[in-house]
Amino acid sequence: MPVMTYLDAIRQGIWEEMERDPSVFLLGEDIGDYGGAFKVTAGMLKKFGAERVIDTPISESAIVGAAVGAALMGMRPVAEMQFMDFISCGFDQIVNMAAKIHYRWGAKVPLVIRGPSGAGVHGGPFHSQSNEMWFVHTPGLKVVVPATAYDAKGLIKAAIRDDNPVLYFEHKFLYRRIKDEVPEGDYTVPIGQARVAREGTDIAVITYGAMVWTALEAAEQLAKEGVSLEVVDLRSLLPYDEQAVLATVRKCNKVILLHEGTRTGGMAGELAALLAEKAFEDLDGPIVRITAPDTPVPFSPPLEEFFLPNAKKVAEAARKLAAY
Amino acid sequence: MPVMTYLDAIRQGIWEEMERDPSVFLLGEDIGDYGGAFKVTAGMLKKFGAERVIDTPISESAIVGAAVGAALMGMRPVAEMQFMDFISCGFDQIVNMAAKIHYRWGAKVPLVIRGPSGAGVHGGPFHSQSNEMWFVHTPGLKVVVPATAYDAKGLIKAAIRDDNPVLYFEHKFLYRRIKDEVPEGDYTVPIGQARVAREGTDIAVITYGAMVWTALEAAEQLAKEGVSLEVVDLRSLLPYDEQAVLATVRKCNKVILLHEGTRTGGMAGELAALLAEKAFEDLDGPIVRITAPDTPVPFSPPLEEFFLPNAKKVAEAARKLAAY
Amino acid sequence: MTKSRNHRIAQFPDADTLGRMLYYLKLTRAAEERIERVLYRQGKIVGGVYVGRGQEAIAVGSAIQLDEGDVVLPSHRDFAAYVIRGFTLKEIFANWMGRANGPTRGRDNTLHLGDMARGVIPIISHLGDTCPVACGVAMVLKWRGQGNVAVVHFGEGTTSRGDVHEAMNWAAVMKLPVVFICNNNAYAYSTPVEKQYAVKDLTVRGPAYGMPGVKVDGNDVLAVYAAAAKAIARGRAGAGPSFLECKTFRMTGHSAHDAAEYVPHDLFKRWEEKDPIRRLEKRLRAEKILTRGEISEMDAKIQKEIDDAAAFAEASPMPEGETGLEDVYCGQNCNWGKTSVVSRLLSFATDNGPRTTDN
Amino acid sequence: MTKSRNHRIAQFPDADTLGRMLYYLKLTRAAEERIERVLYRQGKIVGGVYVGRGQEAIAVGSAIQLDEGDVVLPSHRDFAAYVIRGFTLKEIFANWMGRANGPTRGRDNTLHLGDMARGVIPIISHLGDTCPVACGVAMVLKWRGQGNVAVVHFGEGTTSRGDVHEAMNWAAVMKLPVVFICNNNAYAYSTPVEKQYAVKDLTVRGPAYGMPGVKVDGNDVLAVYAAAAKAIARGRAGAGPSFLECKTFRMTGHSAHDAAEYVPHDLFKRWEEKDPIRRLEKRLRAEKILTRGEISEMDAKIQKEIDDAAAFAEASPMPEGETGLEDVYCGQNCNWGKTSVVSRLLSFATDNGPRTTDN
Ligand SMILES: Cc1ncc(C[n+]2csc(CCOP(=O)(O)OP(=O)(O)O)c2C)c(N)n1
Ligand SMILES: Cc1ncc(C[n+]2csc(CCOP(=O)(O)OP(=O)(O)O)c2C)c(N)n1
Ligand SMILES: [Mg+2]
Ligand SMILES: [Mg+2]
Repeated sequence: MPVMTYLDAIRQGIWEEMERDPSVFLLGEDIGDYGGAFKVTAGMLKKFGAERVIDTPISESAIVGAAVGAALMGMRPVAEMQFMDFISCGFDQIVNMAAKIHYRWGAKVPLVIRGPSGAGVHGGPFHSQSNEMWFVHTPGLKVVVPATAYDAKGLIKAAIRDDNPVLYFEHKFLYRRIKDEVPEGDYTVPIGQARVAREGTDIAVITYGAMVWTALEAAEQLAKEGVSLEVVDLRSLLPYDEQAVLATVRKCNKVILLHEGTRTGGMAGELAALLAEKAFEDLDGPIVRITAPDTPVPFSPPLEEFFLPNAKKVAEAARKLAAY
Repeated sequence: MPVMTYLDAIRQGIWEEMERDPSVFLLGEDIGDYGGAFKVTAGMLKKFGAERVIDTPISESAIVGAAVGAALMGMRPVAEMQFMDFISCGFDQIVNMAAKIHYRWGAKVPLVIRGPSGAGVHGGPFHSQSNEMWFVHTPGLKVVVPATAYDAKGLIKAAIRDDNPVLYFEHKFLYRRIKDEVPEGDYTVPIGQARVAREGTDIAVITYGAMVWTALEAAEQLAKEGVSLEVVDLRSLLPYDEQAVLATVRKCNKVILLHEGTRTGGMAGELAALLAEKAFEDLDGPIVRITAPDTPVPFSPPLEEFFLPNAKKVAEAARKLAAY
Repeated sequence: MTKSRNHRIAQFPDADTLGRMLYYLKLTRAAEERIERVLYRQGKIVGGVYVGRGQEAIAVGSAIQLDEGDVVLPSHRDFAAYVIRGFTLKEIFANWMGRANGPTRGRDNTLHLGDMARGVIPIISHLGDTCPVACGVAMVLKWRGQGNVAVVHFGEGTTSRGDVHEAMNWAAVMKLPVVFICNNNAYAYSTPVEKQYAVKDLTVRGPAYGMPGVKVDGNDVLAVYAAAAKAIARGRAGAGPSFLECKTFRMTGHSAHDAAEYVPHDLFKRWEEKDPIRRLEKRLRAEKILTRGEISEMDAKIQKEIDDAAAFAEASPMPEGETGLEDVYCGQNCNWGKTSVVSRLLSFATDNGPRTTDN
Repeated sequence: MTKSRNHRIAQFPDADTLGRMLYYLKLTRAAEERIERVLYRQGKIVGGVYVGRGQEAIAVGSAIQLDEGDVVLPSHRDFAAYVIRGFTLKEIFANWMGRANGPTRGRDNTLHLGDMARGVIPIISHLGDTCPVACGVAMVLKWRGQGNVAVVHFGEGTTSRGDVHEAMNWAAVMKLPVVFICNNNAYAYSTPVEKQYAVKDLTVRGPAYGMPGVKVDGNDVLAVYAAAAKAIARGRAGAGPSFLECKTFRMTGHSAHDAAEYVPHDLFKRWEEKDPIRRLEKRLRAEKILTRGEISEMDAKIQKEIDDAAAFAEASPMPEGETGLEDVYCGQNCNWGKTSVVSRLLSFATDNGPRTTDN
């Protein structure tokens, strides 16, 4: 099977969907000739033409709004945010226009909003945000967060084929750092299905995005110390895979919830509530959250490093929890 | 002590702060001559003049941005959103400009964004939202949610005097329905401090906003059945009062988390995580969430009634939990 | 790119169209009056009530010209646009009353009625949001090359929102077939135009983006018709967007609970004289296109339609609470298929006048 | 309302100002070159690097005129505005390198440097966001009545954002002392102006809101000076906002990692000929305001300042990780008081040229 980067997998997924379905088209800033700030759409203008790969003005609200309009007309727009940080400028169109149309009058709004999110590349407070929770808390949207190249391709295809507005959060730290086996040709990864990234028995680590790799690194370390971590990669946050979350906790009885987004109101809270409601009897220790602290993402490398969860922090927490 | 409505208490709080501090001024749509859609600012134009009570164009993003600029210049702007639903149009200025300035370069940004939120008046999907969680998940902001007239006045004063951007969510259902004793003259309610709205011993109900009254109604009912509910009114969501949350759960050992916002990614999740981390040994039963379901707020009365938590739903859950 | 069509750019409507315009003007006026001044006051309608009294000519004079495949995105005061595009009074009244068989199944209120089959995308409360949506619609219309257009309405207050700007600029850059129609009714809620913008006429905004900006007497349905005809023709021909500023006046409060005390009283009087319905009616009678008798008949027919619709709506069931959990997503718990717009429509008589799509 | 001031509206700078302008132009060019072409390539600067090569005259010709109490909100390419308002090269280099003693204490990068004491509110990455902020600043300046102005810069691509529209309309309605300066450098990242807007000159946007719109040769610091002088005077006099479109060219890629292959090569050549620094230098020598020797001295001084600043920054400590937890809120875990901008400034020599506030 061909090995490719996370970024190439996204590109291949979009490319194949563009070939498969003429209603798929792309819009965003600098995505045409330039191929996008991170080159995810490189080559697409040449291949698919200017009607299907559209450079837009710097108008995030209009990008989302126009995507909604095109979707209502039967198209499947894929809109790029140059950085997911800038999604705040199109926020209203997402949460009030796109998210509510089907509920209000039954029309389909199949669209994807995708782009780079996350920290680790010293991008500073405005190019590093993990702002997925605003959307996880907005009924009518779907939110996916691939961690592997395989999932990146399978989920972008699923997102494009989905009949609802889907937010697809790419992690920019993974773009060229992660490579794995990606089948050629067609497959999808179902939205709403988690994946066990590593089997284990003692402590469940539930996470997503770049933090999956952090968890795996910690698991490797802990294995040497005789503690077995199971790593669950959520892959989708809305809807998220309740059964998978409950299953791993029923198996391990202890749990670490790990994410790069800030703590208060983060995904870990949602998962903790699910567990406290439905796996209360299965827990043999407190639920542990490992998240970024409640600050903007700082720029300078030592600050950013301190801000981000890492394998050492996960390993320390796991050791403590193992001893509980 | 004078008895006044929730709405009058807000107005009185703003009025007194305007009198006390010439740097306080108001801006928003239709707040001058008209006195605001709900008349919270009625009479203020006449009293304080057009320089301090500013009717703006329909430009929510500019309302927030201009408030930031004025705050940087040493003023204390209080911006009205005609409905808190429309805050999504000024979202970017709140989460990226206002929330991060102090962290980035140390300047003070004392401003308040206030307005009516919440359902119960058949306002439909765009005039009924409880969208506080977007902001609770944004470091650098403060979020307050008064439930009583006393707190409405005390918290608006605290918000205006705070040196940070504060979002003040009024509940429109309470405006003229709730009346209580409000001292004349100056007092503040500290941001970040919860309040025990009713003492009890068996089950803690932790809630805020209009749902405080729902919880109290349920408590009244359950008392007759011999089950004692303690009702904790958070009053602030960011920061929220960890100690009060832990204390009530350590006392009652069972807990219901109640709010009008939608479920996934809602405040109940955050509280559940706190409890699962820090009160794990104190819990004698699963944590129960009672929230709105994950849908937009529907318009038609039977739909809206079904959507909203009410005393009956709380009472039922409490009975079950009591028997656990 | 654009399929050539044998549309004459008729800037003056024929007799049949004139008659239909009078009908829609009157229907709108009477239906909204029933809603605002009768049903609302009787407590039969809950939530906000916004009407377009005095400014009906804008939607009538423009929407009457739309073809199949065109899309209109009306404002909250463009009742006629919905009716002309085929929403029945029964549907509309049922929705105002929150009934299960209204087009939103009770989920949304006022005129938030959408149906792609009828080419209608409704306003949402968040003002200005439909302008970028119109651009997306028009992109697809342009690709299809069948000379269709998108027409989006908004108030003059709404022009202060960033989305209107982003959309007008976008449409100009991409040369999209969008007609931007500003219903300038002099007030945005309580805010007069001087506090909303600092130019005399908003028409300057057109050229500021690279499109025509045309001032129109919004109380003269023929003037609206002519200006819209030109703008629509421009769109159909692939020449890009236009901006029309239709000057009119809001002859009510902002909503049913607003007494509009902030409006100088003589303004109402002055604008009453320019009433678009009386103006057209007078003309049609003068030109003998309609007789007094025919007009009385029209009035009676309209009252009957409204009576029927109101009765139908009142007799319709409210939705069951649990149905509010359905349809958040397409494909899962979705009931629009089962009780689809089309199948639900079958329960409505289609008795309220001609529909544009028969044009 | 506006305190009368005895500002002559001098649309032509005096000899001293001309010299200072040349100094700031050269300082900017050389400092940015060091950052973009040396330090960045050496890996000493991390994150994005944006410079204003070729368009330095816009910030210099406008910011040089600002007084105490005025506020500037520069774009990411207006290096000179920061320096003229008193940020030292040491501060700037320390910040680019993420050091603990940079003005952001390592929290933010590039030119995101703010200080109300120096009247500087920095751009944030979210383009256009500072325009409404400028309005809020100007509201307060207007109330204070001391004839101060706010000057906000943004790229031509940024004009497509809703916030710019909301702000320009707002400033016009409230007659605020704001000077909106569009640095039109022909590209927004890779996007040429034809894909950004459909008018020849953006100047039409001024009158579309009710303010003057003035086209300026952005590569001629004297033209910028003259146009800014008029706009600033208008603001100081209480006559409201202005819009300047300064035409220039971005003589680099969008950022240090962008080779700008999408820019037709001859454009660089054509614009090289209009280089603002050479133009001013030539003129000052021709008019014998500065000698060749004085200019060489200036160049040498600038190199030394840059060497010193770079050395200082490199020798400065990185922040401790935990300090990132401080200062999210004012008043709680806030360390800006303890190591305030002012006290930290004392550790910087103030040796990089005159400051506007001494004017
Ligand atoms: C983004 C947004 N801000 C505020 C409101 C509240 N609001 C509803 S209608 C209205 C006035 C609209 O004025 P205009 O655009 O002139 O339309 P008109 O009602 O006069 O037809 C306002 C401020 C809103 N619906 N959306
Ligand atoms: C809201 C927003 N969208 C997109 C970006 C990404 N971005 C950064 S600079 C830039 C181009 C800006 O062009 P222009 O306004 O002309 O300024 P210039 O860089 O040419 O000076 C873009 C698209 C951003 N920073 N903010
Ligand atoms: Mg209006
Ligand atoms: Mg540019």
